[in-house]
Amino acid sequence: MILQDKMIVKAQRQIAQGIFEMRLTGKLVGEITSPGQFVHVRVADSFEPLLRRPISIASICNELNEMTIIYRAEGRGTTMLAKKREGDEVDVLGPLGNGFPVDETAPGETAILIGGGIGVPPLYELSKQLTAKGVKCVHVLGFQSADVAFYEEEFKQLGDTYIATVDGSLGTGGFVTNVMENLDEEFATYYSCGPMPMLNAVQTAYTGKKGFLSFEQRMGCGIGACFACVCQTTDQTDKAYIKVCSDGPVFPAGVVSI
Amino acid sequence: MILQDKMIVKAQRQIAQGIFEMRLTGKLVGEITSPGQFVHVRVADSFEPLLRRPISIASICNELNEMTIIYRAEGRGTTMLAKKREGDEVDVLGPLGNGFPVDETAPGETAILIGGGIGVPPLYELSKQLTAKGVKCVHVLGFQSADVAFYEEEFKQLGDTYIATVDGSLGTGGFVTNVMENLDEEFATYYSCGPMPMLNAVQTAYTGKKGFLSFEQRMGCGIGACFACVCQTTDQTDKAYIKVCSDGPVFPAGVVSI
Amino acid sequence: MNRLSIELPGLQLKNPIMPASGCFGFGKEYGNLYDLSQLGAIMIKATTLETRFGNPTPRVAETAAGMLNAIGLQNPGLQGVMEAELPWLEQFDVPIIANVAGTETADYVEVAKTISTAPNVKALELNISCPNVKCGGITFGTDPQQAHDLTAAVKAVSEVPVYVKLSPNVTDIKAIAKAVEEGGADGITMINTLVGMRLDQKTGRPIIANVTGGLSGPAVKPVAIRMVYEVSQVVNIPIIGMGGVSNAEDVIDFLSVGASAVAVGTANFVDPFVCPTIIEELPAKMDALGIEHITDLIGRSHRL
Amino acid sequence: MNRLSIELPGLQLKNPIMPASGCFGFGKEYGNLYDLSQLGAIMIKATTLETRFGNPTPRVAETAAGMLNAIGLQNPGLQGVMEAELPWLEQFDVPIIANVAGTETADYVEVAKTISTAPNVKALELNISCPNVKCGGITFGTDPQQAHDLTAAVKAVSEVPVYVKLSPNVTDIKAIAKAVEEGGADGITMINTLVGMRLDQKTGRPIIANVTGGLSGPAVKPVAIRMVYEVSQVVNIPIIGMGGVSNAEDVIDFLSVGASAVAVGTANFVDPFVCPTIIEELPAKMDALGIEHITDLIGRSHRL
Ligand SMILES: Cc1cc2nc3c(=O)[nH]c(=O)nc-3n(C[C@H](O)[C@H](O)[C@H](O)COP(=O)(O)OP(=O)(O)OC[C@H]3O[C@@H](n4cnc5c(N)ncnc54)[C@H](O)[C@@H]3O)c2cc1C
Ligand SMILES: Cc1cc2nc3c(=O)[nH]c(=O)nc-3n(C[C@H](O)[C@H](O)[C@H](O)COP(=O)(O)OP(=O)(O)OC[C@H]3O[C@@H](n4cnc5c(N)ncnc54)[C@H](O)[C@@H]3O)c2cc1C
Ligand SMILES: Cc1cc2nc3c(=O)[nH]c(=O)nc-3n(C[C@H](O)[C@H](O)[C@H](O)COP(=O)(O)O)c2cc1C
Ligand SMILES: Cc1cc2nc3c(=O)[nH]c(=O)nc-3n(C[C@H](O)[C@H](O)[C@H](O)COP(=O)(O)O)c2cc1C
Ligand code: FES
Ligand code: FES
Repeated sequence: MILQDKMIVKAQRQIAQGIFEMRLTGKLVGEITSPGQFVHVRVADSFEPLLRRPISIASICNELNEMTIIYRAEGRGTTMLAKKREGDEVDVLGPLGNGFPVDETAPGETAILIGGGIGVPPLYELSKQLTAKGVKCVHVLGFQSADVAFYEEEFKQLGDTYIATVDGSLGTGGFVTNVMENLDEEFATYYSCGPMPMLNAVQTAYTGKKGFLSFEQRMGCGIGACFACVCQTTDQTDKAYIKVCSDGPVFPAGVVSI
Repeated sequence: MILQDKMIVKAQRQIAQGIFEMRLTGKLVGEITSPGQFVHVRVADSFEPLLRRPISIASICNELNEMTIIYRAEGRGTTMLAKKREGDEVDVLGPLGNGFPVDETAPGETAILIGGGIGVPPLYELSKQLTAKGVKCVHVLGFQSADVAFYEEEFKQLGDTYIATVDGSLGTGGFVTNVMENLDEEFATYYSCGPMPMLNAVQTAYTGKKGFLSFEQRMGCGIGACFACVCQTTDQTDKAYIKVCSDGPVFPAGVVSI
Repeated sequence: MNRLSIELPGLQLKNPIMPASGCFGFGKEYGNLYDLSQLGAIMIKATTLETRFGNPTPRVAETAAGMLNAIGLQNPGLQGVMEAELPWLEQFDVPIIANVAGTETADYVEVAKTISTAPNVKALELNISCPNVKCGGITFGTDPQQAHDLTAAVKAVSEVPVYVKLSPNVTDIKAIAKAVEEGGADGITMINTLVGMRLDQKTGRPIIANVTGGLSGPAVKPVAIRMVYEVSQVVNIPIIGMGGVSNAEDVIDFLSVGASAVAVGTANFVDPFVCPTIIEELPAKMDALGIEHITDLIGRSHRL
Repeated sequence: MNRLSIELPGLQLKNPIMPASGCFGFGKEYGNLYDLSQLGAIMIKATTLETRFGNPTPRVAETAAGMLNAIGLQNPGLQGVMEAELPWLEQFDVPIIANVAGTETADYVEVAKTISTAPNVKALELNISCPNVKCGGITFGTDPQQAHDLTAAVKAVSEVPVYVKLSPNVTDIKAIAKAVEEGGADGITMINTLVGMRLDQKTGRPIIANVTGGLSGPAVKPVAIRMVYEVSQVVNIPIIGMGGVSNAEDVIDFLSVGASAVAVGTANFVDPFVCPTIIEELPAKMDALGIEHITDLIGRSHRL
């Protein structure tokens, strides 16, 4: 069920240049059903900024009733969010959308998780859940440069992790696709989240493979009512548009025309 | 000189129902020239609320480079201001306007200070400075009720202090004028700050006496540029309008037509 | 006795609060969050004759205390709304106001004729003010004669009272209001969005794919309040006011300047529970003002 | 070479930043805070033939990300401005744009004729868009023919180039812009304020004594940006853009949609040092965008 929860900040820290990790607690955590779902965050009690900010759920700890979000403090809203301190209240709407299907990969099989920039966070909870059920996860993470890269260690704990940076300051120079080319792993499924061009490249590189992609779109309501966040689908039927917020953000590869 | 100073909150506490006392430190303090001057406070870094809030300087401590403001958290801006904690930064413009003339009362003479509600704060610094130079101060302070009354003790330290509350829950029942009627004190000067009706009543009661009144008006710039805060003067000459922010907020009795 | 009830042409409102068209879809999503029967009414998303996919994305952009949208009237079309959306809404005890849009008069007339026969549609809201479609929409809303004629044409075929939604992007909104009243409108809803634009800082290009979008939210409230204040003095039909309503205070403001009910749009995105919250808070606010019945607030700015 | 310099009819601007009329008085107050010679230009408070005391108070009210004002063109009158204000401003190396207002054409003409002879007045800004005076002002700004004729009349007597300030309270601002261009305007300044209103929650009465006021500040920026974007495509005279400018990014937005310079109004009240701050920040912002000279930004929204 979707809740509007006044969550409490348990901790917030900067984990890379302009990248923040915030731990939140509240009953909303108990409603999360799959990795890749997101929350719609109101950063201030003011009318400016007005709209909520969609942020993926990066990891969940049901025991502590906590969840983690990881975001880039860039524009007006996220910059304000980064100022929150332990004990502050945050108005969070969620969990929203349909996440990554964990059961599409069977125990013993291998899954490749490809993330780019702020598309990396949701893959962490996904990898936790996949490895927990015995899936072998291989992570390919792309960043602009070393100083904005994060969670390399955390992912390594879960499986092989390859980093690509555009400026070559960490791992392979270039894009995630450069890493993918040299991966001779056999895999059953791939999961990906990141900027459109990256999703496009990944989908093309893995044509014919079973894959799931998480998309971004500017949002209004976040729950499917305003038609702001639509994507065009490949099959031009009556459902030529699907909503990222409520039909997605995760769709099987090939469904969304990129 | 007028400064735009990022002052630091040293302490903030609620001193009556909805009434807050905030201690601020910054170089602006060194620029204050007279009691009754005010500051123009930006309550948030957001565009909503947009405008600064004019608040009187209630007391100054040059040694500690600190000043105190006392305000009622009522509307949107002051409510946000009340949420500031020790260590927070506040964007303060000031000191602004012309305060109460201390030298209009000679040592040994008596001055009556009449304040109403949120008009009481500037009288505190005024009384401190008057008593310091040997003026006998008598304070007449009006409030709605006991629970919103403040600083009775502080004023008592400086001189005789009479309280009037509309509901009679503290001191004399009724208005400051009810107290004034029963004051047989001889006095040289009176100083007053409060709502228009009160200023009007005080001025009428003390017709012919030397007095100084501090006025309120909605403001834009706070420095005399926008013509938002004008008051009509009694003499309809070319200066038929005067600006509360830069010509005032304190004017000799009789100058402003109430 | 219900202190919040209001009667308007075709509408028995439990309270004056209703979600604004386009900000509430056809109710399903918010219906998952709370019981829609609490609402005074529901203004559903614009319905056009044919299915519309709307504009390319991005369709929204944030502005200071507001937002721009250029959805482009995406909707399943008359048939889809009649067969799927409206029947689903029948489970709730709430009157539906159907927002009708089109390109030519004929479209409006055909949609109005059919949709006004739906059992739960108690009134129509003629959208002659959508700034986000190439033709039709707003062109009707900026010319008094066209507004008059379209109103009359729709009025002639509608089975339920017709409210006309005015555009604020005009020099003299009073003239348009009087024209639609003469055209036979049973009521007026106002305001639709102000045409605005936001650029991407890096590229200098408009963020919204449609280039311009409709401005809504708290930023436009002062303009909406002023326009309702003006229009309520020159027409004798009721007004449903909207534009930046985010809380009970805003509702009281719109009623004070002469609106008989209030719609809430953008605020639903900021707080999905805003409508029930306002309905819950209104009585206390009325007590504070010494107001017995909500209707006592209507037009008090003019009276005092 | 100065990366920020811009040449406009009558104006050699060190940079494109100038305080907007009415938000900077006649410079004295801000002159106490910083050296006015840093500014690209100064648009002084509206000057009328006779001394004006303006409207009763309250004259301002805050709104979401904006403010309403109804000052009512308070000013010392032509003589006072000529004898006291303008001479005082001569100590600074900054061109003055004199905002001219009146009730009838004759007033505008007389003020323009005289004030345009002041040595430091390099251009006039015809205020045909003040929403806060009973007659004159905005009436000229909402009718293309009247706007055209007034422009021509003033142009005939002015010793310096004439810019006309447009009102956003119109259905088609392009028509007004074209009319004043045909009337001989050397440039356009836009936008003036949107007519709005705010109520006192307790009484339900308008806060502003004048009932309505002009809306300004960040809230109106999307409307201003859209209008400059539209007008810059239909006229060949330069535009000085304004409406909610609060920082260097906003300036870049206005230039991108086709303005050649930018005025800053309400933001001066929020941050009295905003103009010099923006001037200081612009070069770094230009570097980030790979922009060599400020003029390269002008109209990039259209080019790209
Ligand atoms: C489903 C989903 C999941 C996301 N998960 C994450 C995450 O885990 N970590 C993270 O850092 N970012 C994530 N994003 C992107 C994030 O929403 C934007 O970076 C953020 O909204 C920008 O807000 P701002 O205040 O920094 O920028 P501003 O410029 O102030 O934003 C202005 C408006 O544009 C919208 N906007 C701007 N950029 C984007 C964008 N890229 N996507 C969607 N809306 C945008 C904002 O929501 C706001 O409404 C996600 C986006 C979506 C749609
Ligand atoms: C010279 C001067 C000195 C003042 N000193 C004090 C003081 O020491 N303590 C104190 O509590 N109050 C003082 N006030 C009043 C104080 O400025 C207002 O109470 C405050 O601005 C209200 O802001 P808000 O956010 O609570 O209300 P909001 O309703 O959010 O205010 C909206 C707008 O209206 C303006 N406004 C509302 N009420 C007033 C008012 N009474 N006077 C001026 N502007 C107003 C606000 O500044 C703001 O621009 C003083 C006012 C002036 C002019
Ligand atoms: C995303 C969005 C979609 C809208 N769609 C419609 C629509 O389909 N028909 C219509 O008449 N108005 C539409 N509107 C305008 C609203 O109904 C309302 O008139 C306007 O937003 C002002 O109210 P607000 O400030 O409360 O949002 C839409 C507004 C928004 C924000
Ligand atoms: C307090 C105030 C007074 C104004 N006085 C005038 C004026 O005298 N003449 C004029 O042409 N515009 C006047 N304006 C309008 C501004 O010049 C400007 O066009 C408008 O405020 C939009 O810019 P902004 O959002 O940066 O304030 C005034 C605006 C304000 C806020
Ligand atoms: S954001 Fe409103 S439908 Fe997706
Ligand atoms: S507030 Fe601007 S002149 Fe006083």
